[in-house]
Amino acid sequence: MMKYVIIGNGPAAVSCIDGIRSVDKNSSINVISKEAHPAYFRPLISYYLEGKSKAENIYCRDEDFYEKNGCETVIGEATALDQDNKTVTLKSGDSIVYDKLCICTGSSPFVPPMKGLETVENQYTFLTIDDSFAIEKAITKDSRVLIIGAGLIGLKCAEGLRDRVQSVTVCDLAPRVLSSILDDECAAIVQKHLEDCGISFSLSDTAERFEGNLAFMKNGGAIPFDVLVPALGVRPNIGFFKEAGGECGRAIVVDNAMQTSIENVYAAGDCVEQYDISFGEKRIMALLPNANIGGYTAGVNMAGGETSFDNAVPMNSIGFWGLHMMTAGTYANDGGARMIEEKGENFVKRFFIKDNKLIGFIIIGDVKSAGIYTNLVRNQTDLSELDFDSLIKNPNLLPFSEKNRRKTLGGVV
Amino acid sequence: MRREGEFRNPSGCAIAAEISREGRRFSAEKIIESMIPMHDRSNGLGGGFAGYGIYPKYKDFYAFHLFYDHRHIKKEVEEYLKERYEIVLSEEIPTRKIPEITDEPIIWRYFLAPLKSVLRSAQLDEKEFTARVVMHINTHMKGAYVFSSGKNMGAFKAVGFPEDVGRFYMLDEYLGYAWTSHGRYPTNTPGWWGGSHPFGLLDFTVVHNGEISSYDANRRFIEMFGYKCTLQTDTEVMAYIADFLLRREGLSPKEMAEIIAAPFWSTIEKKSEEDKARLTYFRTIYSSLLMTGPFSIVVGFNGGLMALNDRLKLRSMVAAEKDDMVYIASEETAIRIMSPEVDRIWSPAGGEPAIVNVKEGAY
Amino acid sequence: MKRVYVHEEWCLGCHLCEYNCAFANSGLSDMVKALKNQKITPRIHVEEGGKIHYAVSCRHCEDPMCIKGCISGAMTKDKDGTVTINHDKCVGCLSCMLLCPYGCITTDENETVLKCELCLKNSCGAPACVQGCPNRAIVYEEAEV
Amino acid sequence: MAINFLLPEFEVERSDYRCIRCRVCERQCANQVHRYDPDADVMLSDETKCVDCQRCVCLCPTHALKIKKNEAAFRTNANWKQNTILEIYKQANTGGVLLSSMGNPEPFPVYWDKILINASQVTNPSIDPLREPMETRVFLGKKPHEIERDENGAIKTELPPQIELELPVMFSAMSYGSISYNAHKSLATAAEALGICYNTGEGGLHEDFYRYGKNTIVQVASGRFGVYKDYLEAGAAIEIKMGQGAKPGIGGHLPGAKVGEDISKTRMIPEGSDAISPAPHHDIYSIEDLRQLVFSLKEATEYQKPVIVKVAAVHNIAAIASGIARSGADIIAIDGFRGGTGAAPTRIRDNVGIPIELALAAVDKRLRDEGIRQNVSLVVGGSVRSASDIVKAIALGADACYIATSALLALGCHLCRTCQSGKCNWGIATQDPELVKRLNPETGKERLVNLLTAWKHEIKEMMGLMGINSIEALRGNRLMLRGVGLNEKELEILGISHAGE
Repeated sequence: MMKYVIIGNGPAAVSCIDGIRSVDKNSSINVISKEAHPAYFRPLISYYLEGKSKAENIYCRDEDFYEKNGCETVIGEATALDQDNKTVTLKSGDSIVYDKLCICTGSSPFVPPMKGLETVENQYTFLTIDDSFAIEKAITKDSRVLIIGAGLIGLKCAEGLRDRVQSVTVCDLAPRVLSSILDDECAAIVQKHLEDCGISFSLSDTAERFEGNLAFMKNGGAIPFDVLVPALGVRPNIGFFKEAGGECGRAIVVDNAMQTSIENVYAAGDCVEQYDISFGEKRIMALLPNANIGGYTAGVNMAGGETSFDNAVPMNSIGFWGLHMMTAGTYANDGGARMIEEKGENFVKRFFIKDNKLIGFIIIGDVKSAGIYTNLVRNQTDLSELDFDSLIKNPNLLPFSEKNRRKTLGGVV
Repeated sequence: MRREGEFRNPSGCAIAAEISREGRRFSAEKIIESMIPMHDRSNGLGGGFAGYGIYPKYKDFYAFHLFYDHRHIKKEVEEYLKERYEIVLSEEIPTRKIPEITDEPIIWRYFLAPLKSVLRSAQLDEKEFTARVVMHINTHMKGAYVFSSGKNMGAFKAVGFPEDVGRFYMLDEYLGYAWTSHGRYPTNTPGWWGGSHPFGLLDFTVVHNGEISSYDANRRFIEMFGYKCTLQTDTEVMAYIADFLLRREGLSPKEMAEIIAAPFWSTIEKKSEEDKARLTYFRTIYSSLLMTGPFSIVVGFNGGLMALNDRLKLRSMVAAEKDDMVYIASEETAIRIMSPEVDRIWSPAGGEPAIVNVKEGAY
Repeated sequence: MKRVYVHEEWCLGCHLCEYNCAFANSGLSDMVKALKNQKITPRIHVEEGGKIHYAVSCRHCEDPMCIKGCISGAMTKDKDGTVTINHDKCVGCLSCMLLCPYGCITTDENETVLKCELCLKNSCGAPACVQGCPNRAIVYEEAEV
Repeated sequence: MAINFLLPEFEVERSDYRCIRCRVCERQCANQVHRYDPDADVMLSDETKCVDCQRCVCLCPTHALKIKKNEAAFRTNANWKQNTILEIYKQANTGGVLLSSMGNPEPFPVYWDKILINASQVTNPSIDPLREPMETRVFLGKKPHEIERDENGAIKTELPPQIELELPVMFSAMSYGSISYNAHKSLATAAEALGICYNTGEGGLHEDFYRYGKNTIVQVASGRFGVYKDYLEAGAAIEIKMGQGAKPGIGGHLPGAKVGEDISKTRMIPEGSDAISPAPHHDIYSIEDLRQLVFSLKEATEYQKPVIVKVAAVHNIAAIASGIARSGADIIAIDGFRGGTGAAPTRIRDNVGIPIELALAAVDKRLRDEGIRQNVSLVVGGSVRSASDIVKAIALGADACYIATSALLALGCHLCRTCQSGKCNWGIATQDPELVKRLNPETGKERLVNLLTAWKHEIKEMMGLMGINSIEALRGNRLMLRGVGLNEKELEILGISHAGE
């Protein structure tokens, strides 16, 4: 009998449980959870605010999931890892022994020091469902909301709040929205759409200091607000692992088996960096599919099975009020990648090709069947096997060989 | 109303047979009696008997029994016979006047030896020659009908119930080693003497109970070989088939049974390789001789008889043994009349022939 | 599990599957009433070019990427292996569309995410596309693995 | 173009209420009758092109379509019927021989429909095929009956070569070329599943189908297309085609347009060349020449294959059959005047030959009268449409029946009788790959197997009610038949009595 311990209780953690149980039905599993909720889908917190998700519908698994899978859940936060004695110490001082450990601690909001921030009464980060509940309590129909950060979290928060408050303003030091995902041109399309939908932007600008409900901007202006949401980014929760001597870059470094540099210790989810096949280097790809696959992979390997997650790429599907955008892989124009663009009245598609492989794409608008492109990126398909020119125009299976289709459509996949 | 032979004439019936394996000769008394309890299987429109070993004195001569409608035709036939045979004896078949049997035709018998010179010029063996003579008379000589033509055997038949027919022909006074008998229940005739059973050609006689559904397929096949089915009865076609297979094709009674009551393909599948090959061969080349529909028959021939049911056994038929005697009948009651005590009694399975041979040299 | 398989060599490109699908999922009992003057949004679609035609619908993968990527838990595999979508949970993020390698997930005019869920309840025994295929190009059978 | 005087033969009636503009009709019509007009959002029809093949009707999911006979009519004239007039216009337009396909559609008597079958009552029990074995196996070939025994008295069981059939039906000759690859495959696989035979026709045997050899009859026709040693040896039997019921006395013609790569290879002729079969075999100008060909083929196949001689039912068919029965042939196939074709001159199709029922009766009687019926088996075709037609044919004296039109109907043919156009919307009489694929041979096989399984059941039911439990007891059993509404002469030829007799 093994003792499995999982630190964290998000999608990666529950997938890890699934992975373990696919091999080992009996050994004990301890889950150390920081939040008092069963694992829930973090991206739903904005949909909760928007009213698209009900509070009872946000959970990753059925109510009896932990019980059915023989998991014991401990509320607490890991503070230390002793790799020699194979124990994890909690903030409470308790320590838990493991044979195999999986770290799924995710990340925490990063709020840099800002002058006068402590004078802001209604300020909330936006990463947990409890944050959503808190914001919901704080806002009224007449609230003016200021969001610092035009990244994914900030914009999703803006979407969630728009119909519930008087105004939403988003500021960011970067000159464009979603700067880590989109290039200038695509960002402009998205920004325009968001502005049409009633969101105000103050870009290339940010709050420098606060006085109560007034934010003084770098460019000299001042924005009054009732609720402040700093959404400047996240940091992986890896302190105790680093202190134990585990190898970290910006996050815990794992291999394709999701194993860390410490023996018997695995990691998955937002707190890891792993090999991005589209990019050719390890990096953080804090995205739900990767958390699910990574967690499951870790679980299987922990329980003695053998599997690997060797085609991780970043991918995103985001929509704001009818405008959808999808991205996958790597889409910088550098590093010898060639870009092919397909543009229409209501859409832009940009494909990035390197070594005759599709390494990434951005699509705004016409996202139909984009998974066919994603698949090319994940599988590093040699584009000479298919008619890529036609695929760009119309993502379907026609540009593939008949043999390929026969396999795809005529067999189990 | 059309005369029998001008239309298809199916009928239901009673049959019985008895034979001594030792070749002992006995009178027809018992078999006549045996028909009485089966009275209701006949309707008075035909009855008859065949006796084997009844003419020991003339055993080397063809015994022709004929019905004549009138004197003219008798004369004509006798002329015809005289040109082909030495007529050893020509006489009226003795009968007993009884009120149950009326309207009898002229009933005559001849004992005949074919003329060697005629045989030579016809290039035929005497049996084939005689068969053709019978066919000719029955087909072309209106008013004459040969109803028995074998050696040392004879058929006796009439319109009436069989027990009466037996008395009419005084068969209690004949001795034979085998007897077959028949009571007829035709559904389609006023009754004609020639149409009664047994039906025979040369020494082959058939008594039959049933209605073969394959009749016209069998008839049209057998007619290719010179037989002419003038009566359109099952019995007639069976007699010709018996003659064809047993005499002309030289097959044994068992082989004949394998042809006319051929096993189902599913049964053949399960047989030994040798049997499978033979049965498949038969079903291929003699497929038109398969008889379907209900029948129970007794085929009599010199030296034995064969009782056979159709392959589904759609008609009753019982067989029994007592010492050297074998009995066959439509109903057990008839057997009990012939022999109240029996050693063994059984019901032959469909398509399984019961063949009885008289000891070699005893007939 | 029994799945819908498409045999390209027999697909005639008649598009009946699309109409039968739309009808089967319309909740109506008369096709004319269901589809007359409607832009249909079937869960199966025919792709064609030149003389090639074939229909594509959800493969009900062994290890479906759409489920892996679903941010709301709306996409699940039921006991039979059918991948189904719970519209109460779906928030319309289209991650499933981004991840489906076959391009089998679509949306209707209200942006409701649609996919083949094997319309077995309303089409007796086999999905409507299979039953209506005039050339048995679409079959519903146990896989030959 | 000058006016051509022709009327559209058919009318497309579309219920606009029902039409949902799915455009299936448009996609499925190879004749391009239907068209969608996006501006008006309406489906349009060009009725001049419609051949009434019913493809659109069958596929329309809302049953919005009807194809009807055009009611527009010339002034009624019992002598100059509309069709007669139209044919004159057509010939005046083109100067050509009128072409048609499938069988003679004219209202000649159908003798099958004037013959009734007997049943057992009282004196003889009917047999229940659900409870008792009911046999339909037949052997086709010579049936000599000289019994020979070996030294142990066992019967020697060697037989001349036979075709063994699980039911007395075969798919008759339809060449690869006249029908599609998929149609052929359907026939071949169905024949295999049913334990019967199909027939290559005169177009050779596609290399893919050699594996169905046990169930294949290979045909040798006047054009000798695709004939070589392997071909002769491939099948269960060899058929010499002397004539065809739909066009007795003339040969076949496959236009070069249909001779693509595969057909060219199978027929062994250059791609794109017209495949024209001469009217007669140029090495058979007499019965003795036929005998030579029969024996050449037997020599070539070492006497392992029965040889069929197929002739059209013509006036003196009995004498012809008698000649063939003495030619060494094992089987005679007779094709009645209603037999189908992929293309024939209309005048010939509609005016030449005689009904198969009369031909069969006459031939069977003649061969029996001559005592040579056992020399040959007799196979008849030319519009055998149902199980009861088969029962009647067997009772009249046939050993087996050839069916083709019925088989094509099972495959989807709707008898529009325009095979010659090559645009068969059902994927049968066409070589256009887009149309050929419309016949999935899996479906085709299944439908053929279904059809003949159903017929087999019906044959068994009918045999059972006659009290017959094996098909051979039905063969030539004409007493099981009665005629109705036939005159003395017809009854005499058929060798049956009138009902009530």
